[in-house]
Amino acid sequence: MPILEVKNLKKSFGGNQVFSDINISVNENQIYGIIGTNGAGKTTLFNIICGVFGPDSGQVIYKGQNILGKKPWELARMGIGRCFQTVMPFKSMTPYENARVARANAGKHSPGKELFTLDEIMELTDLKDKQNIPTQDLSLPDKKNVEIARALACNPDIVLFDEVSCGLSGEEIQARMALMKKLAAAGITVIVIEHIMVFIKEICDRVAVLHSGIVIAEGTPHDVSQNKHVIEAYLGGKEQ
Amino acid sequence: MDKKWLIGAGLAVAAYIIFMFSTEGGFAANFIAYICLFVIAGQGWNLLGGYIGEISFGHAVFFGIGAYTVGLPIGYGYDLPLFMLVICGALLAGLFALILSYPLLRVQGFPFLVGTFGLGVVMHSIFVNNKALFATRGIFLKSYDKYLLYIIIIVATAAVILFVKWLTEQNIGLSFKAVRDVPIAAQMVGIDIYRTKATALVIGAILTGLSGGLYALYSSFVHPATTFETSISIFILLGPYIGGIGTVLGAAIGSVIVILFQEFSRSVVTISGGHHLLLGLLLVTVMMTSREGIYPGLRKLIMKRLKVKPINKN
Amino acid sequence: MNILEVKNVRAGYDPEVDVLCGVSLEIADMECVAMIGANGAGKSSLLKSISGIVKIKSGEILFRGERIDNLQPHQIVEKGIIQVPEEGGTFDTLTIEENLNISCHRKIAKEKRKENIETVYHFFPILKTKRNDLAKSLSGGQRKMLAVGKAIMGCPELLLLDDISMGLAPKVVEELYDMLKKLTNQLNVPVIIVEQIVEIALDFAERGYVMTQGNIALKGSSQELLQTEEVKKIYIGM
Amino acid sequence: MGSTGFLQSILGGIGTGSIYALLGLAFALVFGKLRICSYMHGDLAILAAYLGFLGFNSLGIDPLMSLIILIPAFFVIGYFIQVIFMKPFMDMEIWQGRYQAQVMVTWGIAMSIMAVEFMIWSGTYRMIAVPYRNTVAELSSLKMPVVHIMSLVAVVVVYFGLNLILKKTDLGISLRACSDDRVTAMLTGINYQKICAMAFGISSSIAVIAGTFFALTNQITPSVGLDLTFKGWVAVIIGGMGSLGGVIIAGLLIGLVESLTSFFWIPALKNAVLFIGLLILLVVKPSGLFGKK
Amino acid sequence: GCGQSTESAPAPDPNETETTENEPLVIGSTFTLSGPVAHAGQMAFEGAQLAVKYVNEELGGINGREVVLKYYDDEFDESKIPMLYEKLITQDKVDILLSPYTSPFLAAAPIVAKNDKMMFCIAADSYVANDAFGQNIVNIQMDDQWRGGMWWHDVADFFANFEKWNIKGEEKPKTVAILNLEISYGHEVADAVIPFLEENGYEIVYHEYFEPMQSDWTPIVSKLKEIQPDIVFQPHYFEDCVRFIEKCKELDYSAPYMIIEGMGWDTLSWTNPEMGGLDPTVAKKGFFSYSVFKNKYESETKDYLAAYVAEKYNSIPGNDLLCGFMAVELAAKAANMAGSIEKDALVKVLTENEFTLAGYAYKMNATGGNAADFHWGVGQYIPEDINTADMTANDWFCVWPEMYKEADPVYPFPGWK
Ligand SMILES: Nc1ncnc2c1ncn2[C@@H]1O[C@H](COP(=O)(O)OP(=O)(O)OP(=O)(O)O)[C@@H](O)[C@H]1O
Ligand SMILES: Nc1ncnc2c1ncn2[C@@H]1O[C@H](COP(=O)(O)OP(=O)(O)OP(=O)(O)O)[C@@H](O)[C@H]1O
Ligand SMILES: [Mg+2]
Ligand SMILES: [Mg+2]
Repeated sequence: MPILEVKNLKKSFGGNQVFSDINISVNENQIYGIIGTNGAGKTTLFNIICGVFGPDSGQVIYKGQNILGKKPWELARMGIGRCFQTVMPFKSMTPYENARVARANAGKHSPGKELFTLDEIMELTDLKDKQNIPTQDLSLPDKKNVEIARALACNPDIVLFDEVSCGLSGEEIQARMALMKKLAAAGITVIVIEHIMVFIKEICDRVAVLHSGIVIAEGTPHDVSQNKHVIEAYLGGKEQ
Repeated sequence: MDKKWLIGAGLAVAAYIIFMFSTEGGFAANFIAYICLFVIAGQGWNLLGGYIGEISFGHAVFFGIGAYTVGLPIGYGYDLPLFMLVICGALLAGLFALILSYPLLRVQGFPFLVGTFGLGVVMHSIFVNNKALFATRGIFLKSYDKYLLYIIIIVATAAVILFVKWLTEQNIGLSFKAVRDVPIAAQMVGIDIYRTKATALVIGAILTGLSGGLYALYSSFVHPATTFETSISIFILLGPYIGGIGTVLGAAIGSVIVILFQEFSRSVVTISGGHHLLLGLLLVTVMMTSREGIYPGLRKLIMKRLKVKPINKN
Repeated sequence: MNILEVKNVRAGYDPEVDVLCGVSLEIADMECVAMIGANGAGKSSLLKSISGIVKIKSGEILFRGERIDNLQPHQIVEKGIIQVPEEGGTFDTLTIEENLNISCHRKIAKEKRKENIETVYHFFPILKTKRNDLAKSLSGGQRKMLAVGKAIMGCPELLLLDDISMGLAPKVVEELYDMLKKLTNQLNVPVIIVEQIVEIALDFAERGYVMTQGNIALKGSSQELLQTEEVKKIYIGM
Repeated sequence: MGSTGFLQSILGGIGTGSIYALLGLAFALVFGKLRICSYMHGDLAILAAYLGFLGFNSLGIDPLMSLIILIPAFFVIGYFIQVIFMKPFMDMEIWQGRYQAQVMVTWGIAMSIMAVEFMIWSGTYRMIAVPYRNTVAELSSLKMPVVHIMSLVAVVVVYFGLNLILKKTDLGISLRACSDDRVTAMLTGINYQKICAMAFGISSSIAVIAGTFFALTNQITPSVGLDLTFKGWVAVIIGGMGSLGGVIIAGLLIGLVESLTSFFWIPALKNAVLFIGLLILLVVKPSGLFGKK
Repeated sequence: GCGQSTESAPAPDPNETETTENEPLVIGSTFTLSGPVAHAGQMAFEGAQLAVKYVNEELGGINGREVVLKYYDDEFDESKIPMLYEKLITQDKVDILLSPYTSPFLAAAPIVAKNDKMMFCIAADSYVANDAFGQNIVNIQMDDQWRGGMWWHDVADFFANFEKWNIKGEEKPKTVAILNLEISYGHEVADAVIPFLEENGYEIVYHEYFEPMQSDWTPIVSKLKEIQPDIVFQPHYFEDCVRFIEKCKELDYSAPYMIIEGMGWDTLSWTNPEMGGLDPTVAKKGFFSYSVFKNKYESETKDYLAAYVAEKYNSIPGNDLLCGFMAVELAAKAANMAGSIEKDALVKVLTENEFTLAGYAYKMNATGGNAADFHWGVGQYIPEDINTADMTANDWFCVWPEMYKEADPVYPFPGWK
């Protein structure tokens, strides 16, 4: 059963048509990957799902309910967690406080069960020993961890990760993949945007490829990476 | 952390009281009470200005409402328990803030500043023009045992500082900071920005109203010009600004410094306008040397002395 | 002789956090160098610190043997280092012609303005037809063209191109790079190119650097890099 | 109520409004275009007015003549104020408290200017008693002081002048470029700080014009600077930031609101009416009458 | 220049009962030296300074102690008043308080002094302090039952007894417009004048309050042009009066009787453009009041006032100056007579004796209110067309209370006959 469906989404900024017709459906407990070149509109898609801005037309259906027009904070309370591509932790607070404020707001209201306590989240995101350092003093990967921790603290049913693994080295990527799988196992639906194909191939149940305003391919990572259009538009043809 | 705060505040209160009784003539006491009132109001302002990041130029409105709630019944001859009136005044100020939050919080930044300034002008006009509100005449209250009042004011100040400190460490306080730091991310963790801002405004208004009510008792006189005046708004906000907005202690220290500085410079420079010049220069200097204010600036300086290493990215 | 040398540069947006942690590189005259690396690796930040937008905390940046790291951005432009930034790069409320004209800040650029504008219009004819329209009305690809055009108007002696393929359709990217190739051949300027699409970048450039988290992880000629396991695995994803 | 008085009030309102419009233009240039918050243009205006007063009383120079010296002089003053005091805050983001910092610094300067004026001229009202001060132009029964007509002309001249600068000169194009995108502007080779300083200088010069006309129709005292600042700001906010024409209309509107409130209703409430109007506008259209978005 | 005590040794006062201390006696006050009505504050301040000089040199100080003036600038910011007075009392330890001259502050100031039973000299017109405190503080006030303003009494009296003064056989005016000042003074004026005029058959057709510094009088003058009142009252501070008159001239408006109070406070300033005044051609266009009586030059304070004024402004002192002067003078004379500054002794002396202040008789009345008889109204009557009229002494007439009729008034403008 799809927990999130995006139907016939259209969106343009000024004269820049980002989406001409996007359809995506994500099932519960899936890890769903979204790929596409820079500027394909992946982040924009997340922004629309989260209610940061509305589409020009189309529908976003979450748990059977059209959520367009809802305020971002309402959606967060309905169980949509989100990480930003450009990290935006609350700089003046510590990681623990970042998570706490999320728990106190979205976490309290969200229908999802409290899967992790804040301490567990700190463990999961490797922030245990840094949890009392102000976030602005942390390194970039740690800031990304703070983002993840904050999203998890919302007690989400579905989490949107926007390139949370970029800039990580091999081992760290492994750890991140393990984390994603753990979340999926715990019953959280995960949507990831990544440029690292290994990552996508390894963890995703399904992948959608955005290109020039439409979904040019959708399916298992394997199928998608064989798709001619995808190779042409995104992966690049030379290697094949 | 909390304990340290309690002890510190307790010590400060004790020091105040000792200081107060040790100086003859009571000027110091009076002065301290006056400073304390601005500290309270400054804390109220700081909730919005420092934690949410919206400068208000109209907090005198809440100050005035607090004072008038104490003054008006007395002006009309009702003999109500005063401290109840003070509390009511604070709550009324909060209610007023709640109503006002609707138009005001729709804008941010400079328009907000001008809007709140305008609000102050409107309230001042209304009170100064309305005979039913004892316009221009003012209301005289009975005078109360001054020493009792001083102690109450000082205790209230300590309580307010502790309360604000406590509040900002609660979830709601964290939400304030979240809204200030990254509004968009704050929404993503389920924070209703409008409500959070309104909460800060209302709690801040309550504190400022409390300060106004106490001021009415302390000066036993309520007059539009001593309550709704823009200069009151300005002195309320200057404290946190100079001390360090968004920090409880900084705001308190700032209020003390501003009032002290003002009176000090008034005594030192007799030439008319001289103390304005000093205040202006102080403001420019503080802003140019440490943007965040005296207290965070100092703290940073000390921190730098202690450990110099910047944290590496890796 | 190296036209640009970056020696052990540390830089960052926050006093406490470094985004570049001791980066060193050098570009010889007439050379085309690619920078690749994941999002947030610091490629753009490096270019920004070369252009003086981000002040460096330690290290040196030398241009033709002269230190430029203490200069203002506009002074650096005057020296001939011109960047096409990853976002923006054009002024929405100016017309295309104004956009181009405003970019002539060097003396030589002012002198060669007529000539340059012809070059730009030659390579990007669409700009000529729209020259009195506001840049707002351009599509993403056209904007990039305009941004590149603006850089040409400045008579660069070193061209920094930051992610110019970002947000462009592959076809447009191809065209743009074709054009660029011709352009650089014609203009004879050294280029540093930052690119997400690794194949294109390494195809375009003779040499490349791979950045990870503020450090240069790998360097070598394009061919070498393309063979490297790590590049293949992480950046090309196959 | 007869229509003459009403029309006369409208004329009066437009006359005073023209000064707010001038200040509004000064703010629109720096705030609307470059997001520099200034709290001191009103005080700069009054300072200029005092200098005009000084010139008139001690040297007999007509204040309109002294504009020839004051405009460039204040351009330089504004330029250096920006370079010395505002520059450190220019690369702050808005959420980092850029506005707050700018407000506080300019306010500190404004306070100092005011204090110095107090020291030199005391708080006593001063008036520039030029011969044409009370000369009026008449149209049937309606009268308008020539100074008001001149200030209206000044509004138009400044408006077209600004437009000319913005549209046609390199400076103006660079300024628009800076207002579009700071970083790109720097990368294009535009000296951002210099452009900001120039803009600040120009807006200070506009403040000079506003101040001189204010002094020609009113008496001056140091403390009115703050009022003027706020009126200018209200004009910018009502007009919608950055829209020069909108600011002018808003400035005139403020004058009209004041005038008509006095005429039809309680004069003491004119400020209250104005700001209530502003609050309503904020609810209905937070971006101002002519603001986009 | 003024206010500085010179060499002359203080003569021991015969009434003195207490031991002479050498410490100076401090009079504390605030003055509005900056802000919108700084003009009035400045004049009162100079008056007080002058009086201190006079008291030190001629009266030998107060009870043999040299008098010193300690003052702060209140910046026309009422919110500062309580703190400043508190400071004067507790930190500067002043012995006598002098009220601020600008009435908005009057209400706030004595509040602080009320518990301290100090001598509090009110230089302006407040009745408020009496209402609230009676004799709790020794309230030396210059005014009595006419709460608002000293000469409003005379102005209103003039219109009440119009027939009596109407030597030219003019038609009696009927309608009155009052442009009042939005400070306590203005309200006091309204409270007193409006019922009085109505009792005497006048109709108030326009009455509004204005904050000091009304930015533009055009709509008001336009309105007056439509209403066409016979009398226009404008009890305002000098600055606004000037602007009002200016606007009247611009819009070519003049009521048959224009009573502009601020003009009367001090002639020199309103003809002196440098002080914000109007140039005489504009100023002539008004009916204004004036309040100085010639015989002040015969008084003991003559040298001080006249010399000062001649030196400073080459003209005649206005009420603002006199108020500041007289308050200090009264305090000194009463204290010297009582031999102390204690409340009871002072009240006794004040209620039992008559004083001469700046040449005018003064007696405190029994109710605790205080009365001064020094105020005068001078009316100037404007002929129909001011610009073409041949301005001679005959075109102007002055109105004096009966008992002073024999005295020659001083004309507002030095050049006038
Ligand atoms: N707020 C906005 N206003 C105008 N244009 C926007 C806005 N946000 C995004 N865009 C444009 O929409 C397009 C899609 O942007 P988006 O950020 O969604 O890309 P993306 O797929 O996330 O790319 P990346 O891989 O670089 O993160 C880009 O061309 C971008 O310039
Ligand atoms: N203006 C800024 N303020 C603070 N941090 C910034 C700023 N710009 C970039 N950063 C941070 O600096 C780091 C390096 O960013 P940079 O833009 O140089 O990466 P990049 O390699 O160009 O990435 P991309 O491929 O996305 O363009 C990132 O962590 C980013 O978050
Ligand atoms: Mg993205
Ligand atoms: Mg980049």
